[in-house]
Amino acid sequence: MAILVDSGTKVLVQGITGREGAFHAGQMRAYGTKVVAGVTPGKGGGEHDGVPLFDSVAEAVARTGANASAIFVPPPFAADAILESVAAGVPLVACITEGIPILDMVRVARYMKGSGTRLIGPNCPGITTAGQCKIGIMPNMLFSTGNVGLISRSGTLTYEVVDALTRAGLGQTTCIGIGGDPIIGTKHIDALQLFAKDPDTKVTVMIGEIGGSDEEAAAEFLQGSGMKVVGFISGRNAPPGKRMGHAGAIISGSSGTAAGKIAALEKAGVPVAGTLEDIVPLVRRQLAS
Amino acid sequence: MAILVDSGTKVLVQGITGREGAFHAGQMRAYGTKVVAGVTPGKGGGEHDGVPLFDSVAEAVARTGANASAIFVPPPFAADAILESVAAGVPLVACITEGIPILDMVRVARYMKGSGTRLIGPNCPGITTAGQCKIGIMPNMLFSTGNVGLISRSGTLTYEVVDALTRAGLGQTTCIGIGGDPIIGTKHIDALQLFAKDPDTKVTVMIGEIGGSDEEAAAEFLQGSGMKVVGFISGRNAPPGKRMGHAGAIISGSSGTAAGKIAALEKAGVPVAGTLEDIVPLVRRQLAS
Amino acid sequence: MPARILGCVKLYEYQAKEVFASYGLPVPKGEAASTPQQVEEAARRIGGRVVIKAQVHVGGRGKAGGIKLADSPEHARDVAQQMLGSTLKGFVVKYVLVEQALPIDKEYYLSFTLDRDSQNIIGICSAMGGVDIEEVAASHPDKIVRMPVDIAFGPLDFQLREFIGRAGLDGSKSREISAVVKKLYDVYVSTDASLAEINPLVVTADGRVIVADAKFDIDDNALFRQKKLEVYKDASEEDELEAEAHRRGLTYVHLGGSVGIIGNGAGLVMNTLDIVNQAGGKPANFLDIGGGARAEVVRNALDMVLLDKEVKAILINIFGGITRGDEVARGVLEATATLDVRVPIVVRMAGTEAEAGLKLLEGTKLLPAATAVDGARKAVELARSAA
Amino acid sequence: MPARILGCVKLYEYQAKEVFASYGLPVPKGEAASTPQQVEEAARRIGGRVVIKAQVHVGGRGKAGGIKLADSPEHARDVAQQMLGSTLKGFVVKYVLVEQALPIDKEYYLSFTLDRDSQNIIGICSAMGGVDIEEVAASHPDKIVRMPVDIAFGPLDFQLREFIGRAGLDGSKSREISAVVKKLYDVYVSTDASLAEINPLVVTADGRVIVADAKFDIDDNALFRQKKLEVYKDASEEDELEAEAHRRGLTYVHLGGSVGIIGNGAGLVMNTLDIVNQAGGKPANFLDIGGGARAEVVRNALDMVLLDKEVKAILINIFGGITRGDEVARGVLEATATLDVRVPIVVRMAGTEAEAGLKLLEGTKLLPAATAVDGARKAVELARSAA
Repeated sequence: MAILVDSGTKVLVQGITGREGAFHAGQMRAYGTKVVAGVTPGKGGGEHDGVPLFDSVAEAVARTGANASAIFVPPPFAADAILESVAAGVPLVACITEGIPILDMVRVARYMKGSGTRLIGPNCPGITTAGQCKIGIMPNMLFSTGNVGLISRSGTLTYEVVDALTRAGLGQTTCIGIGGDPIIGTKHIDALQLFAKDPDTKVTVMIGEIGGSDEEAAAEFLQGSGMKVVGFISGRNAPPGKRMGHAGAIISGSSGTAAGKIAALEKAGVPVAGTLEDIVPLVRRQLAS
Repeated sequence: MAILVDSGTKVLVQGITGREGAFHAGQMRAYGTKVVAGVTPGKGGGEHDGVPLFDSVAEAVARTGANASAIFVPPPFAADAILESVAAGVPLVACITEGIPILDMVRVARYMKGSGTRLIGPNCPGITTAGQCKIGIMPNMLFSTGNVGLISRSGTLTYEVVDALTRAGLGQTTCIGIGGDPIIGTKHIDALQLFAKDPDTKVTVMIGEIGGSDEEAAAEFLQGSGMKVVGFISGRNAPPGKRMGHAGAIISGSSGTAAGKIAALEKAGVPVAGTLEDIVPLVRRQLAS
Repeated sequence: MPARILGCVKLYEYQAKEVFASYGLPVPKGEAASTPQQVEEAARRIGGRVVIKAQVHVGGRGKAGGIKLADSPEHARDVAQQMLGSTLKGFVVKYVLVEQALPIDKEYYLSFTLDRDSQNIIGICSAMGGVDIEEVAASHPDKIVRMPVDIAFGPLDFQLREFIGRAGLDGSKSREISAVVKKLYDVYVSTDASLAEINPLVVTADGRVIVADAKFDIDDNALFRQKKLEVYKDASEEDELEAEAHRRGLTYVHLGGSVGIIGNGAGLVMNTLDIVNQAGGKPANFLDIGGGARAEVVRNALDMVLLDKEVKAILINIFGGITRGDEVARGVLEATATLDVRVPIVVRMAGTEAEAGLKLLEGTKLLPAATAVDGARKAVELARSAA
Repeated sequence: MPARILGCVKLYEYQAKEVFASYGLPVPKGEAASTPQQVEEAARRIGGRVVIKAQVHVGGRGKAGGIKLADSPEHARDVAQQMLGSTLKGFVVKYVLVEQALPIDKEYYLSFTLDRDSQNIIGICSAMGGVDIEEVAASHPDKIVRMPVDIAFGPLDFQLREFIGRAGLDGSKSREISAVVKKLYDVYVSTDASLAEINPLVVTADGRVIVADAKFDIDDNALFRQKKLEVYKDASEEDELEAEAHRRGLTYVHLGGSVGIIGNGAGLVMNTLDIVNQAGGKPANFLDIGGGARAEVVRNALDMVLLDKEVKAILINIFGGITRGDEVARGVLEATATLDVRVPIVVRMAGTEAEAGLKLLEGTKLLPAATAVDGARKAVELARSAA
């Protein structure tokens, strides 16, 4: 089962002819993902490594039946790329691009209201259903199939955790990197709600980070939900008011601290790992419970 | 039964302290309408002819349970008045104001998408359910209760027809003046759909006019619907490309002509009156059929 | 096709280009002129080959001789001598626009207007520019490309790419054309336009993208917030009676018949035209005194209709909603008392305070009518017997 | 409360007011100055009583002695003499703003910022202005009024009325205040701000509405389209190392400890800080080389960390996604070959091409670590023994 993507997902890549897009389209195909189209305005009619190119998302969808998009276009054009996929009715869009202006994303969020598209990211590593479909930039060799779901704001921490899970013999259903920006399409709570309905996912690991209140909202949802979740929050030692690498990781005033998020999760009955190394034992314990 | 408004409708009047607002609020009350609140920013806390005044629609709704609004504010402020009622969740808004800039109404229409508010007008005489509730400016003495519904783009023609119906002993359920502007909240087809569901309305008179294609859309809906409708189109002798008194009455190019509209209605099986005087006999014939 | 909403403020080409240029749209070097002398001087300042364009509100000026080339300032003067004051499709040419002649490579059509059905703004473009777009729509409907614009977001970049791509415009100029489309949209929204049209948008032989002709109508309901554009209001009327009515703030359309018509509400007045036609008469005008009209408005309206020397009888048709019969009657009486009323006036009145109004008219020269149809018959009869 | 997003381009008060004034916001007559002489001249040009305000990025300047009145140009010079070059809450005062002193009647708070939860822009105002808004929020939460703005429509008139009304601002000035709110929103949206704040917005004794103090942060991801604001970028850094990192295009935060940290991805680097802390060490910095970082970026990063003389050991922690281990390794090797590396470097590498990367590092002075925790322990131990 897993969630959102599987072996039937047909992916189009916006920006497939760029450096990152080209490299990761190749990696995605190497993972077994069905990459059915590339979109680069002005290059329609051609092909890239055997993948047909189109001038617009609408055309790519009409011709190939693509039902998911991976966006690798540079920040000034990334919001427009998302809107194009939304307008074309693509049901799932993962925007990998980092550095999109915040107001562009405010507009995107507004535009998407009432649309049928789910956005993952931006500024995220994408989404992978182990053994079936990878959209984005997660390293191919990390995954193994199993029954652990994963949600993470941070890209590299996702890799760390998946790697640790796989080494411990704990395979995964779907891993979602939701992205570190202040405005993202899918928040922790949205991803948790999807995993809650997936019979194959027995335990979900949720990796949060300082800034915002999404982890607190997720904790509220988990309270009494019966879901088995393991939490982790990074940034305990980040100084207040400093931006740490991406726009999401900010502690501002008294809200959004690691301590507050950990407390909220623990209050909801979610065990929170003290270090990344503690995640695997906690997952084992939850599976056994 | 009737549609949209009845004796339980509680009306707030935006712009009640203006000349037109004050006069017609009085007329509405004289008809028996429950006018529960007036809204004039800066005059909250006071009252007008015994009606309590509020600074905002939200406050008026919270305090009085008003569930309909009549708007009499001048054109530069009328769009904002509509938006205020929409934001406050008022289910029915009739905007009487004439002369609202078209782009203001394009914004209003966009803002209302997905809202729970039905707008009637602008640039319309409002809506009356005979014997129960009048919102707007239709003359009180015209109406009598019965089973004829009426939809009209033109204010004064509405009065003509209601007057003729009443004199002929044909009472009415609800009469809606949908307004003459290019952008209106409720089109012919919307009103027809409401009358289609009203068991008390046996025949509906639909008064259209040159310009746009709303009558054609209505004809398409009526085709095979089984509804009993009598049509009338004014403006057969209007010269092409001339604006006749309000922004709606324009013939542009080959579309929107009286001849085209009459043909569309007749094709859908709707008898179309040649003159206003022909309407009453056609209504009688439909009632008898 | 783009609904050209008449009755709005219509700008002449040179005025439209003034406004377009102020929004950063690329227009040719040019000047408006009203005398051959001015034309010669303008041509000298502009330099090189110029084009002289008659400034009238009609399409197809080129075929009708309203657009001419001139190789020198002297030649321009000669051309202007013939053009100024001449009549073009029924309109007197009072102004010409003198412009740098363009080495045209491609001609496109581009406009923004209101789409009533979708209640949205719509962009329209075509690779077949420089000709009547209605004809293109009829003969090559596939060559007309539409772009619905969400006013909450404006035209989006991917839409612009698709718009220009589907229309088959020059791909090597897509960035420049895209900028023109965005700016034209900005003009449309910022000025409360009802039509903003470029036809043709030209790609020159040396690769420039230029607005060669422009049509531009403003929503007059929005003039209260478009103070800069109000100056164009007066000049936009062609018909002298209509210009006068506009100055008086009346919604008046001159129709040329002999039965003057005054009513309240567009639908009712239009219906009155229909009835007068059915009774065998020819309406002289459309005049809507609107909702809530007071005595002075009625007086003003009657005075206006009487300015039309073709009018042989007048039909006043009032059904009162906001408009009250007694107010109307008072206005008619004031007007007849102070004006030189040389034609019979038939009055039909119903609705709010209609009886009070009719009572006020008793014992005067005004002729009452029981119904609108009755009134129309009377007025037509009177006009006919006076002719 | 308004999320003050640091790491963005922060403008000084005088710069913020320059920008605000260009959008039509009412600011007092004033000039920035960096010498007592300039201050005296500015005070003379401004005339009357002036206020001298230290330009530093800290709150509570008034209490700390950073805002002083002067009755004459000479007095202003004396005040500036003391203020310029002094240290205010740890920051050296390099500039002051000399402004016309205002006869203050009322002080309000007003700002626009991002509301992450609603993914919308939010306006915040309070009748309790001129003090720290966080304190007001804590002590009088009912005095803080919020207005969510739909970016598709901007603040609507009825919202503005309610916003100002609920906050209890001066009703007789609601039109002027409303105009200020609209313009502040325009600034916010047009400049890609992350915070646009007026505190206080002053109503003067003579009834004027004026922006007395301003705070203004720009989203640096949007600087590519805010060319006019880019000039403010350099001046916005207080820490010299951070300024240098910014010039190098690195995401670097100076933390003051002895273990230099380089990693890829904000989450991973933050986690590295946590681990180093848990191992008993003090991180010298946060440095994220980001996704897809190439060799020269790594070299640049290492060079940057070495500029910090407090650094006694460096921990490089890489988990490869877009970033490839071999690229990172190549960067580290290049850096160590050309730079004067005076401290031990611990490298932990996993993910894409990690093995290739580790292979490249074999036989060098670089110290490999099996896990991040292991690497942190090693680096902390090395830093401690070097101290």
